[in-house]
Amino acid sequence: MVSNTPVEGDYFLLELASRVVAPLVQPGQFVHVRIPGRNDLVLRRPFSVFRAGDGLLSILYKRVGEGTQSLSELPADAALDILGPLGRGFPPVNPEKLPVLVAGGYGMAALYLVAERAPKKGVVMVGGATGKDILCVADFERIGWEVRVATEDGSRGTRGRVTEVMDAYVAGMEGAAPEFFACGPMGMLKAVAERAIGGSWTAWISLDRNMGCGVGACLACVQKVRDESDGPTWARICKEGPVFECREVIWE
Amino acid sequence: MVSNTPVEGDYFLLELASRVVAPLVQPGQFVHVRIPGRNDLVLRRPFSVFRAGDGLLSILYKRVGEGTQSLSELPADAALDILGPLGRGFPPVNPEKLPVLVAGGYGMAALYLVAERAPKKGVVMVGGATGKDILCVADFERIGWEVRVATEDGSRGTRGRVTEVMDAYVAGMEGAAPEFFACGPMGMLKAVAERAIGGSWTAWISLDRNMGCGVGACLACVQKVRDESDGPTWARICKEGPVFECREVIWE
Amino acid sequence: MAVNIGGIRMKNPVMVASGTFGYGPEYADLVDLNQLGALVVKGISLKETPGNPIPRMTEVPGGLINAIGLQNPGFDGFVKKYMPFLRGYEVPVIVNIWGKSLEEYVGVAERFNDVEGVAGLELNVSCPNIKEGGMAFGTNLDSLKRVVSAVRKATRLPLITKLSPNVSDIRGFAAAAEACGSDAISLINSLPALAIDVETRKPRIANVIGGLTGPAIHHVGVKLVWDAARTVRIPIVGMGGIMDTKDALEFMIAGATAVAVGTANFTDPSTAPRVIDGIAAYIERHQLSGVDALIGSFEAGA
Amino acid sequence: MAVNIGGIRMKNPVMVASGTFGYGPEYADLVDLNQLGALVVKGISLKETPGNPIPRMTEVPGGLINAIGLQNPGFDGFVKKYMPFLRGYEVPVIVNIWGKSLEEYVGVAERFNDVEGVAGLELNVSCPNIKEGGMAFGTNLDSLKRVVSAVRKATRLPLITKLSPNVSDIRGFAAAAEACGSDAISLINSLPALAIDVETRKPRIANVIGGLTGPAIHHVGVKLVWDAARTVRIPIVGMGGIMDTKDALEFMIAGATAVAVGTANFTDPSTAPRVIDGIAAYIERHQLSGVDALIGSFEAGA
Ligand SMILES: Cc1cc2nc3c(=O)[nH]c(=O)nc-3n(C[C@H](O)[C@H](O)[C@H](O)COP(=O)(O)OP(=O)(O)OC[C@H]3O[C@@H](n4cnc5c(N)ncnc54)[C@H](O)[C@@H]3O)c2cc1C
Ligand SMILES: Cc1cc2nc3c(=O)[nH]c(=O)nc-3n(C[C@H](O)[C@H](O)[C@H](O)COP(=O)(O)OP(=O)(O)OC[C@H]3O[C@@H](n4cnc5c(N)ncnc54)[C@H](O)[C@@H]3O)c2cc1C
Ligand SMILES: Cc1cc2nc3c(=O)[nH]c(=O)nc-3n(C[C@H](O)[C@H](O)[C@H](O)COP(=O)(O)O)c2cc1C
Ligand SMILES: Cc1cc2nc3c(=O)[nH]c(=O)nc-3n(C[C@H](O)[C@H](O)[C@H](O)COP(=O)(O)O)c2cc1C
Ligand code: FES
Ligand code: FES
Repeated sequence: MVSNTPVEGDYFLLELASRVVAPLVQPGQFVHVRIPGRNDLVLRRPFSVFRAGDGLLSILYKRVGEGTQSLSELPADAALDILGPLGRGFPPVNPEKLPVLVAGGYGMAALYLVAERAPKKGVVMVGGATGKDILCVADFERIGWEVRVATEDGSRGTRGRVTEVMDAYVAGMEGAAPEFFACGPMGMLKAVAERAIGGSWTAWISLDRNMGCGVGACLACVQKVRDESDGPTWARICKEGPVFECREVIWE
Repeated sequence: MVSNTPVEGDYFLLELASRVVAPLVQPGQFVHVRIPGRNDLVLRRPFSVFRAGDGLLSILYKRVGEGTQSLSELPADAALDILGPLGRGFPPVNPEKLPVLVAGGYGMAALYLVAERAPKKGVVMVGGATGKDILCVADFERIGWEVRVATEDGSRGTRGRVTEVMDAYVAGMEGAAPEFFACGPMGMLKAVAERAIGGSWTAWISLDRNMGCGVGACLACVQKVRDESDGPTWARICKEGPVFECREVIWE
Repeated sequence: MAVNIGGIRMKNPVMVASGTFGYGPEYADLVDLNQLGALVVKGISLKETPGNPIPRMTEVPGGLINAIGLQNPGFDGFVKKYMPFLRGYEVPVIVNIWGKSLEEYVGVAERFNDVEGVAGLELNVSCPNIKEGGMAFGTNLDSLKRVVSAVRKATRLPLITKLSPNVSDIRGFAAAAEACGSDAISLINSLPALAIDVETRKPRIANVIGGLTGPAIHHVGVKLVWDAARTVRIPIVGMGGIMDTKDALEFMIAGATAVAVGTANFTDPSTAPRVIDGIAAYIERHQLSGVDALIGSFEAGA
Repeated sequence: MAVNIGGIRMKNPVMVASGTFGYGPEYADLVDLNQLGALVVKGISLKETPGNPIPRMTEVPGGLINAIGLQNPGFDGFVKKYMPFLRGYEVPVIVNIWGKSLEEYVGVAERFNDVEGVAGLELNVSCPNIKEGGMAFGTNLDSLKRVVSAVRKATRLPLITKLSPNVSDIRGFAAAAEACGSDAISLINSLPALAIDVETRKPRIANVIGGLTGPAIHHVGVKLVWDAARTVRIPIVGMGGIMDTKDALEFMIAGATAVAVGTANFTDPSTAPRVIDGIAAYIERHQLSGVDALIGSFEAGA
């Protein structure tokens, strides 16, 4: 580990020196992290890769429970046991469309590499309960992306939901069709999916699910999706996901 | 906690600010310590009080397993949850006899308060496998006690067992009869007991036993002792002990 | 917060479990006994019992294994040594009793009829039935029925039958305990377990086999309480690995009217008082009308 | 280090447990499959099975509770999708099989007779016996005898019967498995458990009840293996909460000829290789003549 520092509210940035894993990472992939010193926790924790490059890999995590609490207390020089990069991430951004990124909470972390590696610049919509949940806006702006913020309490950006901001943006769009890349709470993803399907646009969404193995072996993390013949089947979020095109998913 | 520092080899000194517990401590009593951050360890760990006074309490502990390992990694400003002082410690030193303290390993820690509070000075015999197991000699010397050291590899003091040093000392004793205060491995305690019984001397020994509750409730820590009518009965080491006169104990 | 366990009135639903709280005096300096819903003492037999050789306890991941061997001063010793002390408190005292034969069970139960200050009996059926070849009373349905019926006849006190978790289907045992006259049931007792010192290849406790308790068994206990709650109408005391309020609430939501804190007393003697406060805070936070609204409130779904 | 489990030759005594290692490919990038003593695949039934709704797994102190619901691609799907891959390795492949009726058990067992590259079958009897009211095959002695006898007749492969821990006395079940023709037994499967989300008062997994595995059940497993080892002469595969070499050694000292690493694969995929090395190092350090000197070397005392 190289650093482990508070960012904002309950969010922390963890940077790792990782010559092996870092170069392999595709946007939207995750690493499965063992919580050091917690032998009582038999499961690893999945985190999206925030940034990767130069032998460095970072994750942006929120302190929400036992594991992330212990993680946040680790000294910067602790060793971290990670598996990864895992899963199927976002596909390359289609240069013929306008990339529209939609994020809630740590979803911003999962989307940063999409923006960084995109062949063209686009726009990022980010939502949260309060201003404290709005992360890494500056990172996106630094690489020339436009960021639009929505908070439910209005403490930053527009008051309301990120999907409202998105609706307004899409309504006013001219030229290229949008291609959505979304990561955040299930309700938000569903809302994005509805709009994409309604507008006949493509939407790549990254799902969040409790994970066991992280490598496709335990079948804990499944999601009902459509198979080739449109029938329902299970996909493993850790293996066939976490990213799906929104039409693949069967919402319940 | 005030400090938590390596002393020698695998030994650590832990100092606690404890205005409540410290003044109550009798020599030979122990505190029952919960290992912070280790929710998986349901049992506390017993440690003799090394020094107590001025609102400070310290223990000298050896890193031997999971609990003491975690303890040794704690920052000095961590909070420690202790129960104590517990058990029946050493009785006051009989001023008409010569106090002879016999220690192995962390036994030195359990005996320091005996020396500090004794009405007269005496001698301390301490044994260990190597010089690294010989602790706090300077502390005893500072309060004017004579210290005789034995190590099995001869790296410090006499080569051999502490009971041999003790035998030599007692053989050469003149004047007052010895009164023994001993803490260390079972074999050593037994050897001290044999000599005390043979010589018709008093020997107070502190027993070591895995403990559950530490307060007399679980009956895990029992030791076979003689009851009033000389029959066998169980005593709880945490409550009726850890210190017994060697004749009380039924050795098996 | 008051609950009634088969005639035992408790001002809150939290007791301390048998064998983990001694006979009362041991923790009296650390816990205000009158704060507890009830105090269950270490198992008492007709005659004094020396218990097992040492070592008797060993820590394992998420719990401990013990084989104390039911050491106790016997009926006479207990009444003489501890009842005067316990009568000085208002906390309901529940006496956990056991025997190695039906006669011993009945004998000890009867003798408590004349003891002032005992609120109820808890029948520990996890002991080997010496007469019937050593299988525990609590894992054989016929033995269980016999012992519960006999003790029911012998005692005027509220009777809680404490079930063993070591059965394939707890429902038959819970139903039998109810049918034979128990006023309540309590569960779970410890799970049979073995720990070996791999360096010496010897057992880590002298009795070889011991009982596993603590967080490791918590969710096994919640499962069995839920099974039992769907089977009987008498109140249930849930226990097994309660370390905090959340664990106690799980038992109550699953259907327990009261809970008992066991191993956690060793970890932190203030667990029971903390859980009492925690349950009260939960009821308030969730705007429930009281503990009754909590008990059995599990929404298991279709 | 080589052992023989009822005809399955393993170059070392460490396998990976069914359901915790997928079908092989999932961990092939992280673990050299040929290093393993054997690989047991996730339970296979005659027909494809969708398994349970989500959530299917939840972490608890010292372990996890899962109710995957035996999702699997069925015999055909498995053979087509995974056998070609598995045949590329030397590691003995043991197929864990199950059914909801005797006919289903027999059906799937028979079909594996013609499949190349299968070293043996492991019979999972912890599934509810739909025909006989849902009680698991493995907790009813008569059901167990019937299913083992029938599968024994149906298969030419070495047969390992995997016992449920959820019985009062494992010895009868172990003896029955042996008497009905099992070449080996394995134990333990998971313990039935329930976890409730106290904020929502809903179950933490959709199936409500799940199976507890991991360190929490380790010493229950060691106890049952010891009981079984004193009862049967066929080899035993011990499992339950093996996280490191020490845990595996406990099973072998208690009488297991081989061990299986389960939940620990999730914690650290290198557990099995580490345990293999650790057992070898232990044998050397203790100057034992080999694994045989370790198996059943428990000195339980008088
Ligand atoms: C593909 C993927 C990518 C993720 N990326 C990030 C990220 O970049 N930053 C971030 O802060 N969080 C991310 N999460 C969520 C993160 O995994 C959880 O917040 C974390 O596991 C919580 O662990 P805990 O021990 O603190 O919480 P606890 O609630 O104590 O955990 C208990 C159990 O539930 C699981 N769990 C709890 N919450 C979640 C959740 N939201 N998703 C999945 N499992 C959960 C834990 O892994 C653990 O097994 C991601 C999840 C997935 C599936
Ligand atoms: C009255 C008394 C006073 C003690 N005073 C001291 C002291 O001043 N300094 C010191 O270094 N040690 C002392 N000990 C020993 C100390 O308690 C153990 O070294 C410590 O509990 C080991 O914990 P662990 O988790 O590191 O070891 P582990 O081996 O991982 O512990 C596993 C379990 O065994 C118990 N255990 C292991 N070794 C011992 C032991 N020797 N005695 C009792 N229980 C043990 C632990 O408490 C725990 O329950 C004393 C013991 C007793 C009974
Ligand atoms: C040291 C110890 C002694 C026990 N003694 C008894 C006993 O005498 N009678 C009894 O019915 N249960 C006894 N139990 C079982 C507890 O009452 C309780 O059922 C069990 O510990 C599960 O709860 P826990 O996991 O919270 O400890 C004992 C448990 C422990 C740990
Ligand atoms: C996610 C998961 C899935 C499992 N699936 C199966 C299965 O399909 N068939 C089976 O016999 N056992 C299954 N088991 C049980 C394991 O094979 C093993 O018996 C149990 O997990 C105990 O070992 P452990 O504590 O090391 O995990 C499964 C266990 C887990 C955790
Ligand atoms: S987490 Fe195990 S299959 Fe996805
Ligand atoms: S440790 Fe519980 S009685 Fe001594």
